[in-house]
Amino acid sequence: MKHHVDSVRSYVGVWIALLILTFTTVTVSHWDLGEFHVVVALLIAFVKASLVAWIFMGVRHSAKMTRLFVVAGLIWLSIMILITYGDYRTRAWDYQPQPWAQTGGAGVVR
Amino acid sequence: MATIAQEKPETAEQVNYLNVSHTWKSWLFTTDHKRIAVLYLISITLMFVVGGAAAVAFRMNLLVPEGLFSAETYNRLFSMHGIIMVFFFLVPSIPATLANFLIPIMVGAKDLAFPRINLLSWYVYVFGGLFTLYAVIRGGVDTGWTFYAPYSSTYSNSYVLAAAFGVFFAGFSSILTGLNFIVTIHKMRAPGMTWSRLPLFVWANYATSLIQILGTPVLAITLLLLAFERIAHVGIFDPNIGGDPILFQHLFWFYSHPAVYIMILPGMGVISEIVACFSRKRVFGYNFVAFSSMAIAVLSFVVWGHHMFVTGESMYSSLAFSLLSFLVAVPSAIKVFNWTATMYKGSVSFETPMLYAFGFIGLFTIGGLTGLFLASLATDVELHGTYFVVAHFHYVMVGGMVMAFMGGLHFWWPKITGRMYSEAWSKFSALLVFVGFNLTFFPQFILGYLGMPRRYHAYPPEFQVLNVLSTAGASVLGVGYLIPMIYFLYSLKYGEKAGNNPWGATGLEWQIQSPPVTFNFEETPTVTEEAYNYGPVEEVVG
Amino acid sequence: MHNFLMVPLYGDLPLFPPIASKQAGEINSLYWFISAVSIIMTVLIFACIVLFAWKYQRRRHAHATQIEGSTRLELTWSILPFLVMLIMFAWGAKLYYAAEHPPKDAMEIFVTGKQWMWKIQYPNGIREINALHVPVGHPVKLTMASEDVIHSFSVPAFFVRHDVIPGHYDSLWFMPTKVGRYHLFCTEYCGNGHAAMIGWVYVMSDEDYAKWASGGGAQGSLAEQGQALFQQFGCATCHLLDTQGRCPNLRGLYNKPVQLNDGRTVIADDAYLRESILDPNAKIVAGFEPNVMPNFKGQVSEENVIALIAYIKSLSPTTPASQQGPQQRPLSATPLKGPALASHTR
Amino acid sequence: MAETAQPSVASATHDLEAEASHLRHHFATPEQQLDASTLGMWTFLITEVLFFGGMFTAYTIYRFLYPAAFESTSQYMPVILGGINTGVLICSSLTMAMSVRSAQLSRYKSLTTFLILTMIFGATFLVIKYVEWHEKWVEHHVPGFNFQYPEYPQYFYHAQILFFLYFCMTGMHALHMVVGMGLLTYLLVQSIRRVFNSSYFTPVEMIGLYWHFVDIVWIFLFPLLYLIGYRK
Repeated sequence: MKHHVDSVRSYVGVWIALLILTFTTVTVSHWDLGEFHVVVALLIAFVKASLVAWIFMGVRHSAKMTRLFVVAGLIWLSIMILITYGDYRTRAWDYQPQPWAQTGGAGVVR
Repeated sequence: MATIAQEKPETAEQVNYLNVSHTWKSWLFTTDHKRIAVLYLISITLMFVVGGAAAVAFRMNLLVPEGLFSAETYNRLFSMHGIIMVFFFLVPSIPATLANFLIPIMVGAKDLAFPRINLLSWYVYVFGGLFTLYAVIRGGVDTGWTFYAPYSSTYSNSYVLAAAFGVFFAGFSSILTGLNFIVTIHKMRAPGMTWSRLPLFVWANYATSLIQILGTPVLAITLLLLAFERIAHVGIFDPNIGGDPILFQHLFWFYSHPAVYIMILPGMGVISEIVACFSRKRVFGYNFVAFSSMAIAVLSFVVWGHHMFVTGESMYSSLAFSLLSFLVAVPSAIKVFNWTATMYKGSVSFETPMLYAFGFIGLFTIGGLTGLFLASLATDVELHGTYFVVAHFHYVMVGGMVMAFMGGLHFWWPKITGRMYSEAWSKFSALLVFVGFNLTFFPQFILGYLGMPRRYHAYPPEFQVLNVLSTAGASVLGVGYLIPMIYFLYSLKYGEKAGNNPWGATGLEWQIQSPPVTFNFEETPTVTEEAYNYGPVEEVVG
Repeated sequence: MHNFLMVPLYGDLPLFPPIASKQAGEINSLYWFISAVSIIMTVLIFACIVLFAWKYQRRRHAHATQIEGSTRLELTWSILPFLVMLIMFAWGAKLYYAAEHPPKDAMEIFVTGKQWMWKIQYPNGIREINALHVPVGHPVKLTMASEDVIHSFSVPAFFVRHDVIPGHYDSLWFMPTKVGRYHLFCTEYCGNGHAAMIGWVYVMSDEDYAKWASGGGAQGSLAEQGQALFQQFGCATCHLLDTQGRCPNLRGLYNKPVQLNDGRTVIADDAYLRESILDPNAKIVAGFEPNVMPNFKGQVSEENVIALIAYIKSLSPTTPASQQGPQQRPLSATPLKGPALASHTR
Repeated sequence: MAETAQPSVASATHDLEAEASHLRHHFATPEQQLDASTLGMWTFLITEVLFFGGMFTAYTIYRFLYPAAFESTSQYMPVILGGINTGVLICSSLTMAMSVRSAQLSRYKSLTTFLILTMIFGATFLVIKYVEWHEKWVEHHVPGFNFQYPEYPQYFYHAQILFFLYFCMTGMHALHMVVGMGLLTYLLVQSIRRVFNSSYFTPVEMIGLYWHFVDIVWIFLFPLLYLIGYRK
């Protein structure tokens, strides 16, 4: 029965990469990146998760259908998060600013 | 349809999945999808009786404007009706019974991919059902089936936790069923059973299963968060600490709007089978009907906000959700048009399943079209929270799904039990159901237009006449549902032997013995034709 | 009168709701447009089914003619209905947009939903329960709060409805066009007394309304009630109105930008004021200390918050200190659109 | 196709015999069975994604609404413990991957060893998690149970939302770890009985997928809960 046996090297390589990335994400959290703070943190997490999925979980050897399912799962997750977020994000758009104030959000001036 | 050589002389002692063993254990620990389907059928029928009894009771209450019962009793009755009917009857109705029985046979497999998980799903369902029944016995729950926070998390004095955990478990049972179907349809198809040869019933259930596995977990976590909030007296939906009750509605409807398609798609699948069989004709536009099931499954996930047009959801979100809600109406319309077109130049006969199919198409059309009122923003503001909404979703859920369930049950009953039921009684009860249903729910459209709010145990007197009509209809409907229970049970012992293919239908399930043997096929069949091959194509339209 | 069921039966059988506001007429037209489309479609489909079932029944038509589907037909009956639906969408959206944007000159009335009653407060100080009096022909904006669970304020004759979510100010507006008495319902299930949370909206002619309103509140106008509460809760000891006390001066504050100690600036609108009363530490004005003002969450009802805000609104920056106190507020109020949540901070 | 895959007849027969005992009656071939299990597991993992997704959605919304309150909680999140736990989980993922590999190569002893290592890492994670929760309990950072937040009175309410989410998310994650430990115990027993070999290792692979998934969830939880704000 066919199956792919990955080399120990690739596993250990991913392991080291994951540890380095963990260290990086903690280090980066000490930098003042403003709005990009969360973006960078999520980006690193996404790279780590992809490494785990691609190598440890063997997605790189998997059938097309499996990959399609993985992608579909992620799309559905983002549908839920983004559309819900869209509601909260746009609630403030409808706030009618008073003539004497430049409001950038609900009751908040930037 | 398929090359199966297993016609055997019919003898009285034919072995089948029902008589292969008779012990309790052989039923309670069975992994045969057909036996599990029967177990499910018994359980959901019991739940239907409980939910239906609650409905009859609260319809009685509404005979007089002041209400016959206390507000507390009424509120618990309608909540239990909603919770039981939605989570313990409608969601598992066709998938866990008919589809459980038929999908492996229709794709030419010996069983579902994971037979033990299938059994587990039934036990989880029963466990959830017991939780919910416990809540009923202890005094019920009064939140409505929607469990809106903060009423359910903080203010309700009823058995919210027990009911919520019941629903939580029912959800897991639903996930397991969906998972099993997806894997079965992907991996267990017989040689030659390509995707474009799958019966539309299988397509519809595949789409349903996608919704089940993608949506249900969100309901599960939402109810858990609600339960934690109720236990800890603080939580993320609690406005006292800045929580937003509308977020609960977002998460709830992310599941529960697609869930209404869990409750209708399998019914659409059943209707495709019945209409084709009793018109002796291939389904018009097979690809479009199959594709529309998938389109519904996908689009159903991006329209949930139309339940929240009047909650303070962002206007821009509302606009988008409204547009998308109209979009999801298109694939539903495609189906209705195609069923109608299937009858064109067919050879139509009027056995009981076909009567239910007629009922389905008519009532679903009305249910679907009245959905347009609720997708359009301004009219939703007018009608939200009134009896119009109640009438609309009962036209879809009861006029649609329950009709389809009854139609499917009558269609495949000879296959499931090997016996025929009384044709006269079944036609009579189909008629009763149709008349009773319309009498119950049509007046509710008018009530809603007049502005009568739902979930009121007492109402202003000018609404009384319509309410009395509705209650009268409910009584007729109740009788219409009781009669089949009697003649079905009667047929088990005294019904005529059905034979393998009483309707002259195509499809693998009609080519095997009735009732089937334990592993369905003695040899895996090889499929060489598309579904609904009632004859070669003779005419091409446009 | 009794019927065969031995229950008293009222004779009325209305089939159409009263149309008593500007929106009601507009939305009703859309309602009947969708109804007309629906009826046509239903009749069409029913007719086809009956026709096919009759014409092609097996007795007459023993052999079915197998037909391949038709892409052109499929596209036609997908796209045409969708185009009609786009009309419904656009029409509905237009009316919804109007419903979301009250006119600037709308008079403002405050509504608090509470298990299980509607409490109404008018700027002139009148308070009512489960009754709302409005003049005919004037736009009216309701600012609504909930003390407990979600309620929904609905007047079927006006075709308006909006949920009242705890922790939010929600609003709706309407312009009554017909004098009369109309139902007022709660349409979001809120517990045992849900069906009792009903009342009447009285639409009155201008003269009648003026007569009704002339008495004013027994305890003065809403702002005066707020002033009394301001004293009663001891707010005045720190919030001095002439000089800067331990707490910010509230004179002329309403709808003005406020600098916070974390660098942000917020507009002192209703939602901000409500939050600052109930949870004073949520936003600290620059130059002031947190933890000075006690927490009023659970101490002050939503109605009293509304009165206090009315008082703060009335504190005009130009009024000399000696004449401090609210003026009689005119019935028309500054339009305000509360943000969705009390404290968006971004 | 026939040219690319040319297993010797002898080895194919051997494989089939070895698998016969694990081939369930309703499957035609072991490939079909393995494919079905794999697709089933991935489908299950998708439901898990959406299960956690509900909490991630809530997190997104409240972080958007109350960013400052969320940042203030960073101060009380033990980054060191969280970081160590991340490392521990990554190690456990490596040993889990190695377990699967050992099974694929029929290395019975190393399979057992790697499974034990994975369980040790898993247990370490749970112990550290317990220490962390205990700390929160002592500091009164459990919403609903005498919550206190004296350093940032302005965030007293909104911080509770984050802490509530923190306990729900890490709690659900820990629950999944506990279930995973149970599954690993089952694997360990089976591996000592030498059930798994190069022709039958489906349970090891499936439970491996589950374990890695739980690791992925933590990979996202760590920055979202422990590293919210920038710390000087």
